[in-house]
Amino acid sequence: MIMKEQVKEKTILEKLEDVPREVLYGLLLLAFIIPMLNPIGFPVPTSDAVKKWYSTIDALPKGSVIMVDFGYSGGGEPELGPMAVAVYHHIFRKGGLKVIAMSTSIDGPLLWDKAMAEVKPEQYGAKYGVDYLHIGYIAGGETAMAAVGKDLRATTSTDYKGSSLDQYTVMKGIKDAASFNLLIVYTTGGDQSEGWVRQWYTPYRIPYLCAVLAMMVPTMLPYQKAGQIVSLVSGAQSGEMEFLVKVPARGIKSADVITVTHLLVIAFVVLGNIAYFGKKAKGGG
Amino acid sequence: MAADLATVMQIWFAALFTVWIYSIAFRDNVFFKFAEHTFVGAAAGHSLVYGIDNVKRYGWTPFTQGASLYAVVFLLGVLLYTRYHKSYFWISRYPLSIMVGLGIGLSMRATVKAEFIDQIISTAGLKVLGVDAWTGFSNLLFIAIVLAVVYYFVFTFPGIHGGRLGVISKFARYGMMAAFGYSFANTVLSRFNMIFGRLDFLMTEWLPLPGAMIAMPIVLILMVYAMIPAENRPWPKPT
Amino acid sequence: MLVEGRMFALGMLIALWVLIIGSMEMSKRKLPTFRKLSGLEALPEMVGRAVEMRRPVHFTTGLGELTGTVAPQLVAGLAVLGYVSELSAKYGARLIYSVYQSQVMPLAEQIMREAYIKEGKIEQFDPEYQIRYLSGEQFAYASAVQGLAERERPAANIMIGPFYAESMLFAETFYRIGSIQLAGTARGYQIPFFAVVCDYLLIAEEIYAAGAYLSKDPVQIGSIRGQDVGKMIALVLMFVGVLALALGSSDLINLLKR
Amino acid sequence: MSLIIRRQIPIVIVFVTAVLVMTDYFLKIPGTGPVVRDLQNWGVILTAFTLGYGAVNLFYLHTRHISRRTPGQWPFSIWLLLMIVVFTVVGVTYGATSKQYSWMYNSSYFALSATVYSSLGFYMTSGVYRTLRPKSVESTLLVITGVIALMRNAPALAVSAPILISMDSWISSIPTTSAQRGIMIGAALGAIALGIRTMIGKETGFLGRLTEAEKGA
Repeated sequence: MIMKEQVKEKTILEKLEDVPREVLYGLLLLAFIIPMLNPIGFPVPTSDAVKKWYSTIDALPKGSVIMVDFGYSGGGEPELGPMAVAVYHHIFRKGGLKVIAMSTSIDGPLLWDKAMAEVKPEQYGAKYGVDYLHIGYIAGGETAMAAVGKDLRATTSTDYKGSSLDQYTVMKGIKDAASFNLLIVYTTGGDQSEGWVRQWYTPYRIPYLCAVLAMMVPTMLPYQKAGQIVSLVSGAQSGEMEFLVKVPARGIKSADVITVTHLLVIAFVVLGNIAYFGKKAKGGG
Repeated sequence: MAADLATVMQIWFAALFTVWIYSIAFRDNVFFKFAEHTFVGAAAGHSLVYGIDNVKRYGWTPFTQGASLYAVVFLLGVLLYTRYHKSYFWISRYPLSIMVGLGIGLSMRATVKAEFIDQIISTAGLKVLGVDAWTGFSNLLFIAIVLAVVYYFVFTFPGIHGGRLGVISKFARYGMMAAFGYSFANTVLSRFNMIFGRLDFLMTEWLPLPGAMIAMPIVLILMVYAMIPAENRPWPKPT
Repeated sequence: MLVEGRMFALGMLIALWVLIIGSMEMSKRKLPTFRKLSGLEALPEMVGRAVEMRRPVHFTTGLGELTGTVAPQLVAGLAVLGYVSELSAKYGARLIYSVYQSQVMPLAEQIMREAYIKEGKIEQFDPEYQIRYLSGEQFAYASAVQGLAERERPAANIMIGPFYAESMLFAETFYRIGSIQLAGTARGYQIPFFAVVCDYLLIAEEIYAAGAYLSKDPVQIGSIRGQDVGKMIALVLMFVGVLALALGSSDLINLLKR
Repeated sequence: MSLIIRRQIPIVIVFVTAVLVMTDYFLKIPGTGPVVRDLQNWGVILTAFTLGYGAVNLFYLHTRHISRRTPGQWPFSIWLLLMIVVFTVVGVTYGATSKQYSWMYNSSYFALSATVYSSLGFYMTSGVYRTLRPKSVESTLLVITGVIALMRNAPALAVSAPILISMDSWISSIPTTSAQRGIMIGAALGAIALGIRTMIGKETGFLGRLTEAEKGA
């Protein structure tokens, strides 16, 4: 009797360890879809990094100029897009700030259009060319950052649509990195997020706010600790920013799904280990 | 109306490509292959378009405004393509060497400060005494891990890793493993956010469109069919 | 002329220049010895086990090009490939190298051929079977490696080079079929996946050290020697800085900031 | 002679350019500023030229597939090349930020790239299920920090158990930051050494293919 039971249990554990991946993927899909169909409205915590990011922008005096690197690729849009949108809401609502954007990513200009369509700057009375502008994608990575930092107007004389920069009042008095009071970077590339430290913070000491994919945060942490980055956040924290800015959108919406899927993953870790150690105990003992 | 139709078509294309790419997680199939080739072609086309845009805006515009030196840059740019020539490929090394030299200069002059000296300053500036016990302990641990990890990567002085000193390397690996666990969890978070983005698109933009609810099962059935190995399919017969 | 706040950096850069070039010159006369790299030490056992189980050994150098920024990682991977080829020739293991970059194929063939000649087993070298060009596109390459793993069921899997998103896929697939794995990459984002799954790990800079150690190239080894001295300078500065600060002096930190 | 033109001079250009860029930063010698400024702008344009490499490579590869009628591949190759042509024609005639181009981008490339990278989430899930095992002290540490961070990353869990937030922030600010800093210091030295080797011509990967004379040497 006892023998039989043991044999039966062993096969269950074995089966448990060898669950086909299709089953795992199917469960994951369900964990995504169910909370999307039945939103629960889980709360979102706000972390210090996001609060610091928010207050850094809030503390900018009127007339400050911000450089924004709209540098994420299409792959990172679901994560960084909501963050960029929420921050633009904040900047435009505060008013009196000039925002110049450029892109170190080839997807930047089109994704910027997408983000602006979501923000609708006109609702805050902000005008293209007067309050904000996009100078376009600039090839070359760190070379582009250094070039713009040294002499923006020598690098480009047009905006992303090819219109002359001279006609825009927002460009008045803007020459090089020293004309800027703050640098905001959204990027999916490690070379970019690190490159801005090397090419803008190190030579010009421009305060730097950095938003990257959650997976890139660990490698960027030493810069924050050394004060080279004022505040480092991940796109996954968009919900927190939306909460602070009070414009709920995709970020907060994802909180339910992220909670449920993470619970599933934790359950997977536990189950997988039960199977592994159970099998080992039976096999070894 | 025309604009609406364009948007609807855009959503349909995007939705189909999304579903087809996900199918690879289950099994390789012809729809995935089609989507993948679209991706590779579109990526190459997209970067070519922006390359041309950049050459035009940052090179051609100043050239037409009288910066005649840019003619040299255009020549160098064209020479980059000699790399495809059987015997003159070495000419492309000239423009490349400018780019490489720039890259090295820009990176070296800043790396020594940003990633070396500033990191040393920040570590050396941590207080162990005169702060509360927990902060003191945390800072001490921080300093210990930084030192141990740098020590771990010293390769050509085997003496310093021998005997009891081996414990330092072990400690360094423990520190790094703890860091890797944290990175791992963050990657899961990133990828899930991306999946959410795509599924959210499918559910809020595609499925509400007329016909999408009917089309979805058809798309899925066709895809599953395509996953069956060709020899087991009733139709079409493999040639 | 000198710029305030950049002087120490300039001095450090010059010091490193002298150090690195100096140690390259010194290595030409006498190669420095290396510390134990636990990942490399495991290789003979991994290959031996594959022979016992009569299953192949699989090797990949990941993605990247010989001309790009990740080229040094690829070169390090190829140096390890040479060593694994020697071991495979010696023990009689079937080694399969999955190639992503067609430009690497002739180089890899030369490296492997030399290893088999060195062991006197050139008749066992079968480039058709052993060097497989799978695809030059990331995901196609990844699924081809997966397919190969499931068909051939290698007993050992070695991955050294620049790896991208496919790292987890490879590590999991080979884990499932029961391969012992050694992995190493200097691409920071991918190290955690290898750390989670693989039995032996070369972390970041360790792959360059492994490559230099195996290739016995004085330039590479000398460069690593110079970097080692640089690391020791960093260690001393941090250690002294912390002590000095505890004793109430921030002179060193102020000097570094100059 | 040919070795000098084909190999030595490019290396000298690398050396001179790099030294110039560094001098401008460290020494501020009058006159270097504008030269470096122009060089950087040239760098931007030259990089823009290289953005066509991908398309040329694909043309080489896939025209071969098409002319050889590689089974199961050549129809896809035609489609791939067609995509390159369509993107380029639309992007150049209407402009890279035009409505038409943006429509094409959003219906194909954007959706595809976003999906390709997200699909890795699936693989990670099965990876987590099968491989996150505390087998040794090292892997136990990894599993512990990993699971704590996973729990913290679930927003609702973090709100209901705030201790997770403080544990997570300690893990991130102490062991993770310090280990990453150790790796960073080593990698910085590696990057500087690579730069030096390239400047003195000991690292010639950027030269690409080797000429016959170089292969001999």
